[in-house]
Amino acid sequence: MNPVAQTGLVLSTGEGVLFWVLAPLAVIGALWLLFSRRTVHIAASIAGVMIALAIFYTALEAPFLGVAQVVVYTGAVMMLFLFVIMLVGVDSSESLVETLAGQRWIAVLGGIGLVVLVVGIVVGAKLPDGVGLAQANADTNPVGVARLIFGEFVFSFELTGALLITAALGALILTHRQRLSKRIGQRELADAKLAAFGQGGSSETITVTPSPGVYARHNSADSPALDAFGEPVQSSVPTVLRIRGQEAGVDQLDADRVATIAARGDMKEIDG
Amino acid sequence: MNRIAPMLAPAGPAVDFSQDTIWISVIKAVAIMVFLLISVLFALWFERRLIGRFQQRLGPNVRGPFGLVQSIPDALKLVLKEDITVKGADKLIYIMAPVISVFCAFMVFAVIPFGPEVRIPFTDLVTPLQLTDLPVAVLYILGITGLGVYGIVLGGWSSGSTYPLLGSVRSTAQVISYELGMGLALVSVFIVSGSMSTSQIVSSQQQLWWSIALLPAFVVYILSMLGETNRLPFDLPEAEGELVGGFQTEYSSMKFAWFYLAEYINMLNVSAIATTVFMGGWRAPWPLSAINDGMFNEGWWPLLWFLIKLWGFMFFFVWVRATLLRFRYDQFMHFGWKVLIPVALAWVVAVAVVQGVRQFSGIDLQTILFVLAGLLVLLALVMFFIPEKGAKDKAGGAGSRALTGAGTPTIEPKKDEYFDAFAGGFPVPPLPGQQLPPSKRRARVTTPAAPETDEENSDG
Amino acid sequence: MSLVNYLVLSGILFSIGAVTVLVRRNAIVAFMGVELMLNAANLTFVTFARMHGELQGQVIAFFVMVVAATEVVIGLAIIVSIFRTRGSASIDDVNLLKS
Amino acid sequence: MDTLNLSWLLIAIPLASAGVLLVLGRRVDRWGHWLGVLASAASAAGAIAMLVELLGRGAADRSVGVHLFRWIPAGDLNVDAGLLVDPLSLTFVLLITFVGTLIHIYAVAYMEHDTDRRRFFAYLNLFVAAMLVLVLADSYALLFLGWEGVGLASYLLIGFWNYRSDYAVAAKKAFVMNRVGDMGMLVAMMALFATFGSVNYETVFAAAEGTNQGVLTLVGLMLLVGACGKSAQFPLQAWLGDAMAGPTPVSALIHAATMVTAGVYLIVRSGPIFEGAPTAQLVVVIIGAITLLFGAIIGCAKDDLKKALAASTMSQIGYMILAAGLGPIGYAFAIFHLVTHGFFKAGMFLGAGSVMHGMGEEVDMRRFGGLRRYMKVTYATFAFGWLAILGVPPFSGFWSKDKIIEAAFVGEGWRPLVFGSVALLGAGITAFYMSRLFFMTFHGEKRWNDGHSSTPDTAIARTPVQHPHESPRLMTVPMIVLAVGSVALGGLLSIGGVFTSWLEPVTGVVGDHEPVLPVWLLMTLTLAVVVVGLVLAWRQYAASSVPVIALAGSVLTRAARKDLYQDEVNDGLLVQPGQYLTRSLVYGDRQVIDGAVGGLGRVMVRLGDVTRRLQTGYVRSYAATMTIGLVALVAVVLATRI
Repeated sequence: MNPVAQTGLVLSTGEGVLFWVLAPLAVIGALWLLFSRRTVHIAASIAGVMIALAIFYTALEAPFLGVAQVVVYTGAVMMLFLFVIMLVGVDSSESLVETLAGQRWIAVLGGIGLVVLVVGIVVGAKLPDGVGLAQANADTNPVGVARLIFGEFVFSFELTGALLITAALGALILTHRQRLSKRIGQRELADAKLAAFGQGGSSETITVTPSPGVYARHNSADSPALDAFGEPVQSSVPTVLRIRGQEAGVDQLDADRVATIAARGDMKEIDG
Repeated sequence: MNRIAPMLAPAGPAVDFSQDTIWISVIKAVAIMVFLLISVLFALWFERRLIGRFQQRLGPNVRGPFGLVQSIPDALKLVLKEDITVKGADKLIYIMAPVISVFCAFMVFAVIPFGPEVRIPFTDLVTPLQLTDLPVAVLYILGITGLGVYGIVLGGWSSGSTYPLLGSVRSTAQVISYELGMGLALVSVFIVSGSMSTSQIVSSQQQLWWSIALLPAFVVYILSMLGETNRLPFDLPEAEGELVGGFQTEYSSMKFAWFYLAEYINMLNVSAIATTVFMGGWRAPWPLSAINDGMFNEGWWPLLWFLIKLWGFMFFFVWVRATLLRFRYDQFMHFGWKVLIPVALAWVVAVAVVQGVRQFSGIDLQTILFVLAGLLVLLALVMFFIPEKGAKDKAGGAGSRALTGAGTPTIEPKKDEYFDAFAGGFPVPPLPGQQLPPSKRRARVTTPAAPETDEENSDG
Repeated sequence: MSLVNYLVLSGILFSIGAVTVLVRRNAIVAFMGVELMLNAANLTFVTFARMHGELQGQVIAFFVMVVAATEVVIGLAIIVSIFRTRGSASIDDVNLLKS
Repeated sequence: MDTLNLSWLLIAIPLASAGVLLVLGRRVDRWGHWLGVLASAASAAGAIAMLVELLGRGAADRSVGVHLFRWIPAGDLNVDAGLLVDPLSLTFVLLITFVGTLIHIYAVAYMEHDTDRRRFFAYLNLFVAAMLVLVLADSYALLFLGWEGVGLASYLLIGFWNYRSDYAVAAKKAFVMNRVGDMGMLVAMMALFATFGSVNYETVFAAAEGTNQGVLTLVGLMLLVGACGKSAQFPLQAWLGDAMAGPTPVSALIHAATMVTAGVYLIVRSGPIFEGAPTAQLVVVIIGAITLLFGAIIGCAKDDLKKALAASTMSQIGYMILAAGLGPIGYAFAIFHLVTHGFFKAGMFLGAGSVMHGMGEEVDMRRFGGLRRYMKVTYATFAFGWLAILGVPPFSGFWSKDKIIEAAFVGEGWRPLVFGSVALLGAGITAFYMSRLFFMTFHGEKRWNDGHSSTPDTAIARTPVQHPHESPRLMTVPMIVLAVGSVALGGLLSIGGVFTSWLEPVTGVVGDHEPVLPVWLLMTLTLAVVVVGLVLAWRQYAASSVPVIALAGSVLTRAARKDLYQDEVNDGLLVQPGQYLTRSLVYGDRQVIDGAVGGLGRVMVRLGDVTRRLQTGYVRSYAATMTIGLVALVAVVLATRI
């Protein structure tokens, strides 16, 4: 036996099992990209693929990279994707009908060609026997990687730092929208309301708009709230219902309510 | 002797798992599961009892001694309720979301050390009180918490309803933001411990707990821990006044129970991490550790210290919940991004510089380290009190308010005269200055009549 | 079982990513295809790192990850701003280059 | 420390100042002009320090080379940037920096109301720097750099008010005509390099003796072409009159005192070459003589104050060139006249500027008259300059011009008689036109609208009301200083031949030469023609009234007013044939060359139209093309390897 073979890497059965379980799952998850119509499903499945890859990394004696993969890709990148999906319309499920003539066939051809070429090359290549990372990882994997990053690659590392900051700033600028008018905050709103009140507006303007439904009696959204004097507050019913004309009229109220309103009316007359 | 851990400590785990067979691992895993489930049940009771005390009432006290088993019927009730699947929901993800949450919550305890190596009773096997450890264990925890967010996002989205979606977006933003602060707080621990492995971090705190040496990082961690678990004062994703129930609005019964479970396990998780990383893990507190040549740091004793510290943090959670009010969302984000993260960053840089100087020049900088820590705490406090923007605006606003507020009617309080809420035919709340008559229910709390079930649904 | 399996898996994932870019019209999905391609490349790096017993491959994968993160940040920002101005996230709608 | 080694500072200071003024822009508007003055004054101070240093040395050590750096190392051509400080160049340096500084100061007030004053000073400083490079250079290549630099500065300054299109055209005209001269310079430099393998003065002059006379003649003539362009000598004289479009300080500094004399400097500096080429020397003298008369005749007819002065400048430089062409006997006098001329002509230009300042930018002498009562200082200083240029003893001009006339009479055969007579005649005409200018401006009755006196002449009444007034102190002081120079400089430098002996290291020692006529006779003759010219002018322009609208005049007058048809001649002889040639070339270019190229292009466009269809605008199509291409490429590579 030559010395290289002695140090050669023998993969354990456990790793084999892991691979044959996860690899098909990863491929299926990736295929979701091609066939699913809902973007959120795709994002979730790709997040799954990322986790599978993280597990592969760990199996490949790169635990640091595996965890970093989870933190970076699953925790940040895919989460960013989900955010953007929710920003640009979550419900848009996409039609899978191809609009460009011949595009699909070219894509399939190219894809098959790629697979055949890459797999053919990998299988056909004379690759050395695996060496394994036992020696390189002697001081644990993070330390080994850190030595390289802060040693040999320190300049590239600094550059990627600069790149990240540039990208963050770039994203800020790209998505920045110039505010055309001054922002109206809570305080401004309150001041405006009070000013309106001071100039003879109704007391409703300074308080929070009441929710629909009668306090402690009735909580359906289509019946207006009553103010402190028992008057119905029309603005408490959601705008949508009002536009649709689904507001509850007096005839739809229960007898109890009608009686209450009647009593209130009487009281008002007495007061008056 | 320098009390900071030596720089050249091995970066890998400090304990030996080589004797663990697959069966021992399985037993440990099952033990952790059981521990977590029981802890959650206990935590429910613990929280309600404590809140009761804080609010000058009794809390559950009927079922079992001190009402201890109250949580079991409550949990059963929750599970047996009708399981509604919303019509507009995306079924697969709707079901998957709580599963993801719970799954990720359970994963964290795998790397938490409960104690040192012990001999399993009735055998010769020696094994650490810890399921497993990695060179990157704490990073793994961060990754898992990152995954846990998916449960919230996907749950909110898949409900197909507006409030849950808003709640989930808020929650995601919140968790991601505070995860940054948390990660940065942990980085300074990595730097001084020279390792990311939990057992190694515990063993590096032999001399001094990091909560003392790295006080600013500890404070940052405690704050981001509250944000990370969506607990008061940072429970914005489920702010009832604004978002109904947040991302879990459309969940009910078993699926809701899973979210609920995940939330409490997450509390336990962050408490356990805080214990491990900052409070010396299973190590006995100082006067005890000195007794009899460290007797209390060996055998099964450490399990006790660990649990005491863990529940100390749980107590802190409840205390905060009972004491503080909810933040407004912009204040919360402002606090996270403009106070916590800068402070944490500055602290990391300071620690790195100190550590670098220590390693490359051999100067003992212990005193300087303390001075730095004090300065940073001061800075964090100062930043908290700096008004958000131009005090001038505020003064102007106050002036205009005084102008318009001149006409506000003041109501003279009438002594010995109670307000009749039902005077107008329907109940209205009292105006300022009016007094309600003493509640008739006041007497009921001492009589063991009806079980208190009116509260737990709003607890979530 | 050998390390070649990982390489084959990586090739398959890469091809799927590439085809996604060609087939899908939704810019976000196409972008995810690109991410998948990058990850497949990373898998190759890590596999070769193990094969040769050197950590350089892992370091390169680490850098690829960082660059991919920046790329995602900028790319998604562009998608969002395009969506704002054109109301669409379809890459076929961005065809002003057509003469 | 040897101050001569710091001579590069003389150039660097104004250059840096120009850079500061141009780069910092409006920010330095407030104090920029003073920076310009300071830079120029610093150079002047440096020049004086160098003068002291040189005077402290023996006559033989007064030529110092200062090596700066290797400038153009290109194959066999190695040009070092080096400075040559010797009496000749230092004379120029002193003239440039001293007169330059005075004119800077003058311009501070003169340009006060111009919003671009800062830019003006930047250009002035740039000019000073370039001019110093020109005179301090130790090789033709570096001289050429300065030569082009002053051309650029001149262009920028003539067109300083380029919002007026005729001014911009004047600037362009000056620039283009200078380029014609530069062609001569370039050819001369190429010939020098081909012959001597160097363009360094030292090498060239050392090797000039004993070189083929034909080559030297060619070089000399080409240098003369360059000199003609820069110094406005016949036949490249047309630009100088138009160059008066620039602000008056520019006319005084560049187009009277310094830049236009660069041609004289070039010929004197290249003395060894011309001495080896008598034919070229003869041509120089002829050119000088022609220009002398040419300028003088134009000067008699011009009504524009500045253009008349410009014609006078042309004529006076004709004197210098004539002197320079006479060989070693003339060199010193050429330079001497150059220096005195620098003073009195600059003084007169400044006086003209002062008159324009007081008269609301009016330049027509027929609308002046009687100004001596209103501008006493200007009148006095101008009078000294006038007397100096006339050559009235003991003013400066007498000492220098008289010597040139004497030198022109030296020699054998027909030459002394012809050139001497021309010089003598020129002196008479000079006296006439300068007196005409002087009397029209300062004497006689008012021919301008003072607003209250009712003038019978309606042509005057229609012009804007004038309030002539003396200029501010900042303007009059430089004029006074220059007037003092005009009065005394010639006499002072002539005592005991100080100036000629100072220049001897460069111009060589000249033995005694007797003119063909006795010296006393020449001097008397000269004074006589001067007096005749003066009296004629007095009668016509001071004693009798001057019409406001010029009379038609004789044929010669009309021709002189049109600059003796110089533009028309240029146009007919060069421009029209040139344009015809160019047009035919363009036609050939279009049809033959563009036809071939364009045809190729059209084919490509058609091809492009076809392939354009591939550009769908869809990113996915491009990506698909790339993918297919990549797959095909890799497949081909693999297939060929297996």
